[in-house]
Amino acid sequence: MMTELLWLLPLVPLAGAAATGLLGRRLPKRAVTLVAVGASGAAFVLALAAFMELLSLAPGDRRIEREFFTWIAAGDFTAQASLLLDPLSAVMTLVVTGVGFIIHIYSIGYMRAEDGYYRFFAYMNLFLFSMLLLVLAGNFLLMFVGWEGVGLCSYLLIGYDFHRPAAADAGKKAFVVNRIGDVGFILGVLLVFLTFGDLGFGRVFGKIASDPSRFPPEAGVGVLTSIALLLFVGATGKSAQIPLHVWLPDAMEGPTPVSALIHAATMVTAGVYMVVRCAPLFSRAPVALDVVLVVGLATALMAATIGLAQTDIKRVLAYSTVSQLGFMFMAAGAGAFSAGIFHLMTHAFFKALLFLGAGSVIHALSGEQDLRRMGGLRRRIPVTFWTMLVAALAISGIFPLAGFFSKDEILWAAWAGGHPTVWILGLLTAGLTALYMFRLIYLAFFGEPRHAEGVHPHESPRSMTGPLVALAILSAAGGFIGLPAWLGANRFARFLEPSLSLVHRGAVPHFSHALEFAFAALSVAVALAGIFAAHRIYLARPGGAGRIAARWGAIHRLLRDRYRVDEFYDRAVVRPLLGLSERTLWQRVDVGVIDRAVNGAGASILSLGGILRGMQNGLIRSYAAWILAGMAAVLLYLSLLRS
Amino acid sequence: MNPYLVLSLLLFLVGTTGFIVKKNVLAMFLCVELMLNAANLAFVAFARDLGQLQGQIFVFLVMVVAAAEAAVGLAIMIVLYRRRQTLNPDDADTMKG
Amino acid sequence: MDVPFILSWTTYLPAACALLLLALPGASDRALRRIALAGSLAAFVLSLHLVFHFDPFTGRMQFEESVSWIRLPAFEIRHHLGVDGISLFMVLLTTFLTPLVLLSSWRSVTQRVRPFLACILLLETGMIGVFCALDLMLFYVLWEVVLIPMYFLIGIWGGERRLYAAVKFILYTMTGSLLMLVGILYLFFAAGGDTFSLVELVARLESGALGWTSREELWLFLAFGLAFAIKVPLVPLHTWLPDAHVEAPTAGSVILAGVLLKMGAYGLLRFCLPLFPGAALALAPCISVLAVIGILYGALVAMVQPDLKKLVAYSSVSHMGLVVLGIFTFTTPGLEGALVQMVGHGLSTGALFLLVGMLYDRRHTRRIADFGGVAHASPVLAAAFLVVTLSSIALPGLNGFVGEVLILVGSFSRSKVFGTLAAVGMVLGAVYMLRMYQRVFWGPKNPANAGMGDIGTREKVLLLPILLLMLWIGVYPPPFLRRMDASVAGVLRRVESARAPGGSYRVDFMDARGTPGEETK
Amino acid sequence: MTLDELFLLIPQWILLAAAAALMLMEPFGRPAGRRRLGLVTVAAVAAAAYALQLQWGLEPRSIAGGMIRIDGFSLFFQWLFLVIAGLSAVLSTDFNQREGIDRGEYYALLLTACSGMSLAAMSEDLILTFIGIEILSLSTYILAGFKRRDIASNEASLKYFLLGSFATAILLYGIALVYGATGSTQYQAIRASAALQGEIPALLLPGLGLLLVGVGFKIGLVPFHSWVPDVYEGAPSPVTAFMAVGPKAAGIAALLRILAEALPGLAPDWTRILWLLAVLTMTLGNAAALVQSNVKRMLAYSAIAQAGYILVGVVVHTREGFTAALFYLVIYTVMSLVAFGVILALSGPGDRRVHLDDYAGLGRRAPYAAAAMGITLLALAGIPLTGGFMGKFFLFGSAVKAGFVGLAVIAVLNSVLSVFYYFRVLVYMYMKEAPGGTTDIDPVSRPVWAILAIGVLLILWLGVSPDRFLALAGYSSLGLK
Repeated sequence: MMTELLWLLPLVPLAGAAATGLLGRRLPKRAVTLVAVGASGAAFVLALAAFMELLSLAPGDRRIEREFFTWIAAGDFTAQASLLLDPLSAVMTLVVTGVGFIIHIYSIGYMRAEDGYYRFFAYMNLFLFSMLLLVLAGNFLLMFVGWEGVGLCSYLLIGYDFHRPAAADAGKKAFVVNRIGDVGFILGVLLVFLTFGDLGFGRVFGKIASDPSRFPPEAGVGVLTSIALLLFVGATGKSAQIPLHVWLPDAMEGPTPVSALIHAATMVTAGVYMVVRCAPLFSRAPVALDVVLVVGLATALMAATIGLAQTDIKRVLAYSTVSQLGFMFMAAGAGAFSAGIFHLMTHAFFKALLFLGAGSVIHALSGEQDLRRMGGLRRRIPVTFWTMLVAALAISGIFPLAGFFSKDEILWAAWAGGHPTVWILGLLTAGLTALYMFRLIYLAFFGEPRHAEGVHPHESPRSMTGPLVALAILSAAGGFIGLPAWLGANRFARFLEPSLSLVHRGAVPHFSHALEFAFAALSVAVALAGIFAAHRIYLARPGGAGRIAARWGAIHRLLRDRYRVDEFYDRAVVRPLLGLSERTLWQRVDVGVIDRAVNGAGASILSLGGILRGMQNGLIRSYAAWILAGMAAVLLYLSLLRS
Repeated sequence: MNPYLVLSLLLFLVGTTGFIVKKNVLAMFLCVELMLNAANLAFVAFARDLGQLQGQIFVFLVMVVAAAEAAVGLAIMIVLYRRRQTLNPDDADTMKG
Repeated sequence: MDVPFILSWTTYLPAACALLLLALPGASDRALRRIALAGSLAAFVLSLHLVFHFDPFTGRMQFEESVSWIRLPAFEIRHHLGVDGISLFMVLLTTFLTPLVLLSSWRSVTQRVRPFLACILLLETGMIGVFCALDLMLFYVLWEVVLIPMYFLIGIWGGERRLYAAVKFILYTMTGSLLMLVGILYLFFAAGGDTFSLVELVARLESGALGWTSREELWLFLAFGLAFAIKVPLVPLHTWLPDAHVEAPTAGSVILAGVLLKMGAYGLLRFCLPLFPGAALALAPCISVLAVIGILYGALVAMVQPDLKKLVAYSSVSHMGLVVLGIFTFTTPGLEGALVQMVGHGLSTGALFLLVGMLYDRRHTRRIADFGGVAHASPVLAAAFLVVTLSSIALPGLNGFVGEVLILVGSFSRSKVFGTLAAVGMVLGAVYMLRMYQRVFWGPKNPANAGMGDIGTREKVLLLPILLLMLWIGVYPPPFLRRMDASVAGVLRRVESARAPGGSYRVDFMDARGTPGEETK
Repeated sequence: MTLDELFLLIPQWILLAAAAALMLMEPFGRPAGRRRLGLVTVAAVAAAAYALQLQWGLEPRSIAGGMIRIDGFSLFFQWLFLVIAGLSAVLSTDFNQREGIDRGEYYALLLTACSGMSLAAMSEDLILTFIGIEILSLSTYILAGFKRRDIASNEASLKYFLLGSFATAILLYGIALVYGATGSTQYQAIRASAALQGEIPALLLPGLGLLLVGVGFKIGLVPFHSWVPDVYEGAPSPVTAFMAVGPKAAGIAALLRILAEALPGLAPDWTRILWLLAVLTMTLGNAAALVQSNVKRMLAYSAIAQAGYILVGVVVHTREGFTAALFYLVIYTVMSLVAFGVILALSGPGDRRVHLDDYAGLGRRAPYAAAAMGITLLALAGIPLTGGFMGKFFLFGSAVKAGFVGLAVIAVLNSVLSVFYYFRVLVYMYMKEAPGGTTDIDPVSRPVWAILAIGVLLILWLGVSPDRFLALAGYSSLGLK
């Protein structure tokens, strides 16, 4: 049934967006709520139905592709409007609609007082539509539609408070930086078309897998690697990886539910999803995989360190997101695609929870976002506290919460894939994760209240705490669907298997379960160490943080200033480009050269006219002289120059 | 080369040069007359050379034309002299540019 | 149903309407506006007939009509009209935009209404005619005829520096077009001196009855191409455009950007490619380089413009560069992409100028710095502007994307470097458009916007069709693409026929063989 | 001279008789009534035209002992000159009454000038050509100075006279040299003798040079043009209108006859010289016109440049070229007469309002006159759907066909230049507001209106449907062998 109605899945939120966007201004808020939240709920139900239907099929048949119409066709270039439901997209669909639905509900309370209520929900529904299109797209070009669509929604939602210049700037920055990545993506798509003459995922990957002589795993940079790298440029943009990570922290200017849904749980993971979707391609491009791995690792490490020194609660979470996305790419880079998706899913739960919790904190403190002005909120907003604690433990990788399973699988994959350095640095990052996460928890919920006078922290309404609880349950228990092999069977990986069947796999060394267990224990120990360190620095010894900051002043400033990447871009790219455009191209070339040449041609003719005017001096005798001169010239020509 | 023709050429050159050099409209017109007469001389000379009568007849026509020109020209000069009290051609430069 | 002379009706109805306007002495401005609108709407309805009765399966000219115009013993100039998949949508774009333009000037033009309306209608006739003409001379005549009303539009109803802009416009474009006239004449005599018919000339070229040396072909191509390149405009021949755009009244800017620029690209497609395929092939690298420079250059310069209209003008330079790049890929996606982009650019840039005009009507300024926070005062205007902005930066789902992606496919398949650089233009496009959008519409509430008010019914009626069409082309372009297929294939066949077997075409300006009738000096 | 031959010259007899009558009318007739003199002139022209039209379709022949040629070419130019004279007379009437110079001599001179022009075009003998040009010149010398109380008019007359007689002398000397070289002044004989001798006689080339200078002066070719702006500016406006078209056309006619009938053997020489002269004339004429602020003077320079275009047809010296030149002459005549007609209609008392500033806001103050001027300017600039375009099209087309592509390119670039100043008038008329205190426009009389309206219609008609006139021009150019 669902296979025939697959188109409904993205279209329901689109209809919701259209209804709220076009009519919302005149509708009462309740109606808007009903339509928008209803649409997201309906999408969730549909996604669930689709998932169940997929489950009912034999694993080998779990692939439903529907072509609705030819979207663009010119010559041999065709792009279908086609949707693809397979385990991978089914999981993503569930995450997107599920978390999306929860956050919609949360937003009812959070956005209650806003004038632009309808606008917010229209954008949110539009986002769901775009994201579902991205996830369900059956070919590269349609995926790009969703890809750009979510970028647009991100832009609109970050700039939701468009009267604040910071929000407006952040929105624009997000879109532009994403566009840079998108160019890589579209070029990758073009190269796909040039290479395979097709854009459908199934057919392209089928060609790769079925023709190993043409598309062997590449040792160097061949066409597959080029495609993979170009696509990965797109992924770095969307998923905020180095060097295009700069937009995501700024994106926190958007309302908190937006941060939770778009900039933590779903949109930013699109890059990971795309890499995994193209796993058959990436897996034959080891160089590209290495790049993915290194970029992921570097991003994870860098963002984690920055996270240590941020004071804005949402920025801490933003860098945490960047860092965790790095983990996901590490997984993909190490060839553990399903682990990446697994972490994507668990991360969606606990990071959405963290953001919603942060939103609740901010809500409680009437808009305060600075960690230095929080503290002691544990008893004032207990639901928020407990749920956030669950999430923090989960992200830190404490057994048996969701994050433990997924992160551990990634680290293990790094080791098993023959990247011990990656493993060590990953472990370090995991420790740092625990450290900055509990820094946040301690600063916000423990110690003395530091908030301003006149602020009376209060627990959020039920429409907000409900989602927190729901997500907390998912964060706590969500990991069990992907138990590692040494604890049973990894059902998650097995479920995803049909989507990854065309992946090229090299020889996998075999390790004992005991070793795997030891590694897991080690990573829990590191996480606990991180929590302990946070406790020592931020709770047990007041002023400890200040002393460390003073002692390592330069490093602290560097971290606080986010390695000054923004400033570097501003000086190395933005200003030179503007200068080039303004001074060189516009003033010098356009006005100074071209227009001057054009006007100069005119002016020179005018001056010729002026000279002639001067020669026309009104004197009869000089006129006669001209006639004589002309006559002389004619006679001269006729007598001498005639050939 | 026929010496009459050389004379005619000289006359013509004197006329053209004089036209440019002279600063009196009457003198200038006289130079034009010189040029016309140079042409007349050439006609006669050629007619003699060719043994034709035609060329000599032309001379009479030209003389008539010259006379008419003189009449018109003098009238114009008189009008100008009345208004300007001058016969210097360089004074007639109201219009230029 | 077969309507005889349907193209003539469509073409000349607006002109007839213009004459009617001039002939009605006592009519009120209101009545005049209504007559003009009715005339342009009638032309639109007639042009719809073309779409519905268009046969997408033939690359030949349709609705052809041919009447002797100037007949001399040696040759005749024929009034020869016809449309194919290349011109069909250009005609439609013209008839679609003109009523909107008239509507847009409903309140903003109050001085000399009668000649204003007449100018617009005459322009429409000229533009439709240019897209339909199949006789070179007829084409040339209409091409020039378009200039005059435009000149008056800029010069009479324009802004402060309107005279400079108008003169620059006319001199720039006439330089190109008059050289094209020499080219047409040369072509005519080289082809036997008995026909100006494009169809006939192409047929002769195809049958081998007519041919020229590569040197001749190159110069002919340049003579035609210069006129078209100026009109497009191709960098570095573009500097008339910003001035003309800035100074023209809203209606003029819309027509200029929406249709007039397309005439250049259309000319390249319609004349340069089929008539001089060899030269087109030979020069394609140079032209593509210029086009790519145009894409980047226009975008970069647009980024730093302080004036809304100037920004849009430079963005046109960028977008039209993309069109030219698409044409000179000589691939089906490239050409069809260029055509879609032409239509799409006509819609989005036309809409942008309409919107800028609405802003100007309200605030009497076009300086970006003077705005800010407009979205508070005019949310619907802001929303419409946003959609148009997004279409302009080629957001998927809107018209711009379809054209752009097809052009990228075409150019990327020819040259990875050009394709990549053209794609970089997408980033720059987002930068300047969103920067502008942010500075105009976002930001804190601005007391200067107090009296702005949102857009009214008339303005909504104006924008809605454009927005819907944008969405249509973006979401479901096959009805457009399908009708282009056969004609585009025909053009490409011509180009491919000139490709030397197994070798690239030789650039040869100084062919040893002289042209017939060596110059005597 | 047989009776038959007399019959063929009846149009000229009529003109001369009318001229004599007009001279006598004033002293002996009643005080000149409104438009009476003009009416008589027009009547004479009409009568001459009637007589002329009887010759339509006759076999080409030479009369008067081989001095006069009656063929399509002659008919064409006689027609053209009659039209010019008639229209000039109509344009003059109101102007002359306004300026107080409505005298019989004026119209008489107009008719004698017309007769002189006709002779120059019909003549098949250098001496007769010379005499025709002299008749024309003497008449126009006086006409240019007809506003005796106006210093500019006096000066114009003097300049024209002195330089004109200077150029005439040069022309005459050239004729003498040609006579000496070939032994004849009759075109066919010159042609035959030049062809017979095989080698070109030594004196023929300088003779050709001097002929070109003398006729070039009449046409106003650069560098023999310098009198044109001053004289056009100073002469009464109707006379300027007449001079801009009449003598120029006569010069072209004479040039065509001389070059094509008498000296086709020297074609390589004269095409090269004329090529250069045409380029110079177009370019310098246009360049100088760019910087003028006096509309009359600007049109004078424009007339110079236009002569350059016409010369293209002569340079090409093919059937198409001659045809195009004749065709363009027709259009040029119409355009010029309308343009000067508007100028003199608007110039106001004393013929003073001829500056660009006086045209500011004309589009509102005098919409019809402005429209007539506007369309004419578009035509002069060569915008399609006007006769001006068609004329240029055939001219440049003939050049391209004969291989003069370079000349065609220079010519079109010149057209672009000319757009600048022609459109500048449009700018003033339509895009600038009249400065405060501008006086109203005088009402324009009906006959002038009629001429302007017919002229504008003709310009448009020739632009849309030139077939018939082109065929006529083609038929007329057949006379050139």
